[in-house]
Amino acid sequence: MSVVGLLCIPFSAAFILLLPWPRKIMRFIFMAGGMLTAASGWTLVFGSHFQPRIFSLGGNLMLDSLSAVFVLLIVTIGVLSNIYASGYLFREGPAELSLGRLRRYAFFFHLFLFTMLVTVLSNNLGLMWIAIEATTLASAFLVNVDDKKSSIEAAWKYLILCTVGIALALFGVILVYYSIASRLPAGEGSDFLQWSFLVDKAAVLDPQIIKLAFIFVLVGYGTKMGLAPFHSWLPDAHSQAPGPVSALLSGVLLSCASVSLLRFHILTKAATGSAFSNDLLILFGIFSVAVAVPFIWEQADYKRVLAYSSVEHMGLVAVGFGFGGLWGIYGALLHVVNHALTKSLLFFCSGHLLYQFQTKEIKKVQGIFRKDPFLGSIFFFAVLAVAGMPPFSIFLSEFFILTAGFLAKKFLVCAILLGLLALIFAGFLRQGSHMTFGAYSGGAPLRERNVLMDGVLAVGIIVIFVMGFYIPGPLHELIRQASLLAGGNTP
Amino acid sequence: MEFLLFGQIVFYLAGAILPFILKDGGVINRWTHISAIAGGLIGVVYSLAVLVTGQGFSFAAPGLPFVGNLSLVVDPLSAFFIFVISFLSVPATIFAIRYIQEFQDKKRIAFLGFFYNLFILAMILVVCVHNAFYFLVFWEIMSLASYFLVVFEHEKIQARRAGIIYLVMTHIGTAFIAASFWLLAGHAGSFAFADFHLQAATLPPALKNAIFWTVLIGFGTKAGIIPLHIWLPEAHPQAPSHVSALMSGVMIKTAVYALIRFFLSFVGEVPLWWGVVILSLAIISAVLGILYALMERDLKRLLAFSSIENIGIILLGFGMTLIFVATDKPAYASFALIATLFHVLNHASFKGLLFLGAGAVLSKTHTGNAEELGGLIKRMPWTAVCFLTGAVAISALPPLNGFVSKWMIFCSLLSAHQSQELAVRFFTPILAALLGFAGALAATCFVKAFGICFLGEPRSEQARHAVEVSPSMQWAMGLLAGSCLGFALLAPWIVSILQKVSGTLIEADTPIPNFTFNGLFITLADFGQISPLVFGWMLSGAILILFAALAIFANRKVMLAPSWACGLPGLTARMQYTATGYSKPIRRIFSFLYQPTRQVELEDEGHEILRTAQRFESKTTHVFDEWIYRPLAKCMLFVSKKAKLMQTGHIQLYLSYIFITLIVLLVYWSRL
Amino acid sequence: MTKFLLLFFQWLLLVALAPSVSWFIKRMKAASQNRRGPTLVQVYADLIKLFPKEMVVSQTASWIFHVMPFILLASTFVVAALVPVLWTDSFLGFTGDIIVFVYLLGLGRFFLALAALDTGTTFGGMGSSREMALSSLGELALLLAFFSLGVYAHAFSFAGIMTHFAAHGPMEVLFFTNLAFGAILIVTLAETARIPVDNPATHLELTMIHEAMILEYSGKYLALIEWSHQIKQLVFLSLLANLFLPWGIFNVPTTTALGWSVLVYLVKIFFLAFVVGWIEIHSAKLRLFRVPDLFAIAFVLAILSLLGQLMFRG
Amino acid sequence: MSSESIVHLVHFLGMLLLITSLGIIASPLLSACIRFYAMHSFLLSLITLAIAYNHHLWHLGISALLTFLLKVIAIPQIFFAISRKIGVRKEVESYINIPSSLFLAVILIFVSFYVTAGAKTGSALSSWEFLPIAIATVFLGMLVMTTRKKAITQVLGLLLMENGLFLMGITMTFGMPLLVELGILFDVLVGIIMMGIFIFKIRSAFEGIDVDDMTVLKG
Repeated sequence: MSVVGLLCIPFSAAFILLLPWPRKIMRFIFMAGGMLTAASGWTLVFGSHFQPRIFSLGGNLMLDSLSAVFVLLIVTIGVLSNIYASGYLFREGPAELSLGRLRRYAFFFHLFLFTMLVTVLSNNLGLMWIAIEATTLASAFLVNVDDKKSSIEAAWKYLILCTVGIALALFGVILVYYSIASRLPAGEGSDFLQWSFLVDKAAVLDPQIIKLAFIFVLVGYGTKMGLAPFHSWLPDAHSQAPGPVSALLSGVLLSCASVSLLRFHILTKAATGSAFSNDLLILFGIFSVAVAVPFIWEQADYKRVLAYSSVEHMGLVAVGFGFGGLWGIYGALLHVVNHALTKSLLFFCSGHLLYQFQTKEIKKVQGIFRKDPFLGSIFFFAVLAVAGMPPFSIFLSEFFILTAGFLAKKFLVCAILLGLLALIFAGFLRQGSHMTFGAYSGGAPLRERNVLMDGVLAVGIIVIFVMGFYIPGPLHELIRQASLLAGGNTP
Repeated sequence: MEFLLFGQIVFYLAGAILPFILKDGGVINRWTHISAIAGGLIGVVYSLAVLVTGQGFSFAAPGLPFVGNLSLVVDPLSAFFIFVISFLSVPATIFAIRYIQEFQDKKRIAFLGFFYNLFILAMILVVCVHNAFYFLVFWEIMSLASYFLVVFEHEKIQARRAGIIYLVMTHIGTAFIAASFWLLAGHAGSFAFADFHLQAATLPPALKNAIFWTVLIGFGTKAGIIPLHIWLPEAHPQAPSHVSALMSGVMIKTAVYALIRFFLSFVGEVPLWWGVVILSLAIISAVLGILYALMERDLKRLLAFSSIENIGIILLGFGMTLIFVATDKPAYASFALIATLFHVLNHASFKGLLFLGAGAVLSKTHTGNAEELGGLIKRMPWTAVCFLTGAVAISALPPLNGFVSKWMIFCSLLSAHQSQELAVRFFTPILAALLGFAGALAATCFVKAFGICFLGEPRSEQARHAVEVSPSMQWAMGLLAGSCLGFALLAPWIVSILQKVSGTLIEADTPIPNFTFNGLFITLADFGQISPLVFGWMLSGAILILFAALAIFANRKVMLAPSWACGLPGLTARMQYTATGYSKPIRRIFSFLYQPTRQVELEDEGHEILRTAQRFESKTTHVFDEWIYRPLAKCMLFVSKKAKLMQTGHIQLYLSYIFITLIVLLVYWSRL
Repeated sequence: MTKFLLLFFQWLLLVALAPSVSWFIKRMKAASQNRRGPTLVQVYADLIKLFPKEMVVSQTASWIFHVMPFILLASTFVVAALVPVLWTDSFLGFTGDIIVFVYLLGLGRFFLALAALDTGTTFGGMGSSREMALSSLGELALLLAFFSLGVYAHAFSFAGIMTHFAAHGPMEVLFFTNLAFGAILIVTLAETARIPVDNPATHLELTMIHEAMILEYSGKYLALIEWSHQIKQLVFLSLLANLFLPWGIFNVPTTTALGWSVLVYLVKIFFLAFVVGWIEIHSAKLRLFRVPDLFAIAFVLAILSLLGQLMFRG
Repeated sequence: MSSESIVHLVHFLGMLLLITSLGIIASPLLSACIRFYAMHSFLLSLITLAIAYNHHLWHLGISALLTFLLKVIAIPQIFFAISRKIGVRKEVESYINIPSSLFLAVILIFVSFYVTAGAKTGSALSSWEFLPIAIATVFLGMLVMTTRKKAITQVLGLLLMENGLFLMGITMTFGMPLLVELGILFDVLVGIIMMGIFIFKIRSAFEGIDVDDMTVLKG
């Protein structure tokens, strides 16, 4: 399986889905596309024997261990979301979506997967930028599936804010290009924007300019990644999108932005040899975690709670990158994976909740456990997991990140972080306990079960539980190599 | 002996999984608990073996990358705590079978069985795991499992609220614990306890002090020392009674275990002031804990507050251990440690007993409110005997076990009178006197608890129709009541075993000459000795002689008559003293602490004399709740409300955030 | 064997002498009120006459009501066996330490207070509640006073403290101990239910503390309770006498010394009984909620005595 | 022309660019705004052309041509079409009035010159002079976005920012690789089309394109 081959599958699936298929067949193609993508992604990653780098398209696409982790993440969450959506959006009945909307949804879903894969696989910074912008464009329509007022509002904000942010990131890309182009003869021009090339030549780059570039990229990709104070679009978009899309947005898209930021961080570190980018990442990371606290405490909409928790977790990832070292990078990458799994699980749960309770208001959802013990227990465990409770996987990666902080002797930062995490835990528990427990007071009757949707939930909770105790060997090896790549070999 | 440990783990796991395999509620109930009993019995066996032989064992499984092996080590200290946990879990589980039969709803029993087994298993693993990461994991599983047991009756708002407070507090505590592990690991270079111990001597003082505070706050939260106790009186009463017994009896002791492990094994030399800090917190917990317990009308809340008091007593012993370690008096240190451990064991037995007793009352009357109880001694005689035994033991009255360990703690406190430090010499007798004061208040508290609930006339219909609980529940309580007596009579032997535990933690070069535990007596050189057995004999001998003498010489005629009511007829149950009334003198005396408020409402029909109704309301204030936690929570909510103004929905505002941040960063860059 | 006999004798003396101290105080009070008062025989007769009487027991009462007098008296007996009377050792001298003393008293009180609740009357609860609250405060002061003596003497048993004081001259010791004496005296008044804390002669239930608790008792049980109360009173007086005025106590094994010791002991006891009686005559009962103030004074005295000796002895 | 005079020309055009940006902020009418934007883009393509001519970088010529076609002709026409179709009011509605907008704009221009003043590392192949102008253009674009009420003017602000980026890419690095450049332009085009679609959606859902109405999602 080649890199280009992998990219072809979702791309062609997207366009095949544009043809006027009947509902059943469209659903089949939709699922088949997702599964095929996943299968080929897995083959690609695990079949590559962890060769350091595989280039294609003239070096513009690259599969190294870092991108492999994210390919894995995209296709895995992608297929889960795909299966869930097959049950969720393609359901039939009085409230079913019209065929046109479904087609639009299916098309953009696969396109979205495609753009994300390009983002993480691109070695060319320009291409990466284009792909990230394309993810925004592709997902804006996914956010607005039903053309409701609030969905349009969310999609508009998402579109505008992310486009502005990404425009600023382009500024950074240009500055990087400038810094290399002004130092090296133009002959090698085609390689100038290639990350692998830039990292090799990091010594000749002008540190001052690279720092400026990093600032722009931090603001730009930080917006896409949902770091505070650039996160404002995130709760709107994530809360308005349908559950499976929110899962992808929150679990994967943010992670893709984070890997782009990480690549710039590696470059900046190599070029400047200073802790400039580390400090900025820690600063914005901490701020993101802090900003999430009040919004999780005082929130009326459960999907927004989850969205703010994504802000928090992306902050933690940034802090992990900032702490550096093997523990820090490993922890942050593991955190990306764990967060993606847990958060997507929660968004799937939110799909269930919306389906069962017909409301997004926390106040109106009570006694899930009474009404539906299966959903209730999975939801509550997932809430605990996302708030950092062992034995679930997020605890493990948070543990690694904070270990890195203590090893880096950043005691104050760690203390603040611990305090904020405890507050977030309190907020989550407050909301989660209210929703899960208590007597179930009437309302809509239990709707019929959907095997696909329930299956995804069960798989999700088992995976995050197992990963709290056990990191599969290949995954560990992959992340370890990725973190070594990201400068984790230096303590 | 590894296989016994595995056996125990397997039984608990089986007990946790069975509820999901079996079909019928009754069957689930039986087997899940039988499994837990089997696990408990195995635990008792191997932990006793380790304690008696002094030979521990260990086991290591490969663990997660970077964090090190999952190593389980059963050394004497762990074995002691495993013993306490397993020992209490057996009667608690026996009690549970019939106790929860009323919840025949299959889902609920499965829920309970799953988390109950998980809870005990987590406690066992917490006290024997020797890797910081896994310690945290098991610690949190323990908290989580007990959280679910607390919210077992989640339809009640109080249960949910208690659960939130509990889990949040314990999570904050865990954050501190984790911080202390990180500090240690940063120094030792690994998360293995063995490495912590090896590197202990080279720990820099500043780091050591940081570790001290984080450890103290972290585990102090779990132990429930004041002012970190607020979760305890909320959470313990909400859980089913046999779970409350375990939570109060052993779960909060895991924090004591960790404190011992940390301060005697991970940090090397101990500064004197650590001991002083612990003693101060301990005495505050002991006295305030019991003062709050006195104000409670709810039986289980009262018991929960009394647990705070007992943690204070345990920590007094441990504080003295640290002081003696710091002043290099290993013999006294190990005496104090033995006293501490002994009280841990004793508290487990009598607090477990009392919670089971409260559970028995609750299961038959469906209320724990003392104001609605009364007269149960005639309706539930065996429960009454057991509860009374527990009450006597917890009030530290001779000849039961509470007295023996408390005597030892008194001795530890007083034997500091030859210390070089003036402050230590001055304050330890005062602490000892305050400990005695706490004991006297505990006696008052349990006179009230037993007297109001079990004696006199029933105050409600439920209490009037109460009947004795089923035999298995009686057995469970009887077992613990027997242990209250047994531990006292066997005290010298138990203490000699505990000496082995302390021997592994406090290195005394010579065998300790200052005290001996042989035969009948526990002796401390400067102090003299006690023998609970002799006391038991003396007291029961005197009683028997008196009884015989009266039987022979005195008039045996008895005339039954109504109680004296100042000559007025018709004494009713409502005229009895109430629990609130009973604690009134204390409430008046310590009004500065309770800030009591009272409200009297009179209703009349125009004339003052023609009163139709009179309502009286009296409330006391929990100063820590009112002055610290409530304002904190309110402040947090207020800040959250204000902070949400960040996100008004105006896209221009959001854009300007990006914009302003960018400008600030650019200015920062240009200043670099 | 002789030692055992001697110890038993001093225990017996304590137990037997107890009612006569009550008589002495009663007599003093009567004298102050221009009455004749009972004779010495009368107090013993009062106790004995209760035994053959038929008992009236409340219908509400449970077995607690029946076992309490035995436990109370038995624990008082053991307490009495802890206290040195004529000699620096006591019958249960091997356990001769103050903590056991306090806790054994606590055991008796625990059951006394329970029995008071057992009959389901208002007065029982009232007395029980007051007794437990006040004695808790008393225990604080008492223990601290004991401990301050113990710290001074470097020993925490009655025998040890006495031996230590007896080896020193009066003036040397009194300077430090008079404060503790004050503290223990106040506690003694409270524990023995005397004015200004409690009025043993009251007939008004609302003001009762000790009497309210035993309101339902009659016959032989009442006798046991009364007796144990008297023993307790004498135990406290003996402690005051022997701890603070240990001089003249029997320490050489001769008959003369023993006789001398008995005499000195009687003098000390009746002197202290006189002090108690004098206080009773010259003061009024305090309001219930002023009693804690009294204990506060006792507590402060005990602390001062602890502080004083630490300051002066360095 | 000599290369020297072309450099001077480029500098002059840069100045004009800044003035045109200020024009967008100063104009009270939407149509004037769009025209100023077209003029801005036109200047940009002129600068590109001049640099392409001066350095003989022919792929820049393509860029210039594309810029001209896309930004001077296509996008303004799209804007005019949209504003006609949705019948938007002529006046630009703003949170702050025009004088204060201009005042803020001047401050922002100062800031952009100030922050870049310290870091001059000129080289033969590129010119730093345009960095402050590019940043200023980005800033002014953001100013438009944050102070104007209509969705359509926000898109205009975004485009102004885009022009700033483009200016920087052209003047500092003499253009990125062609593939990247084309990709970026394509993205911009798709973005504008999508925003146009959304403007229509907003209009049908909210009966107007005032973004002030879109504040349902908050907190």
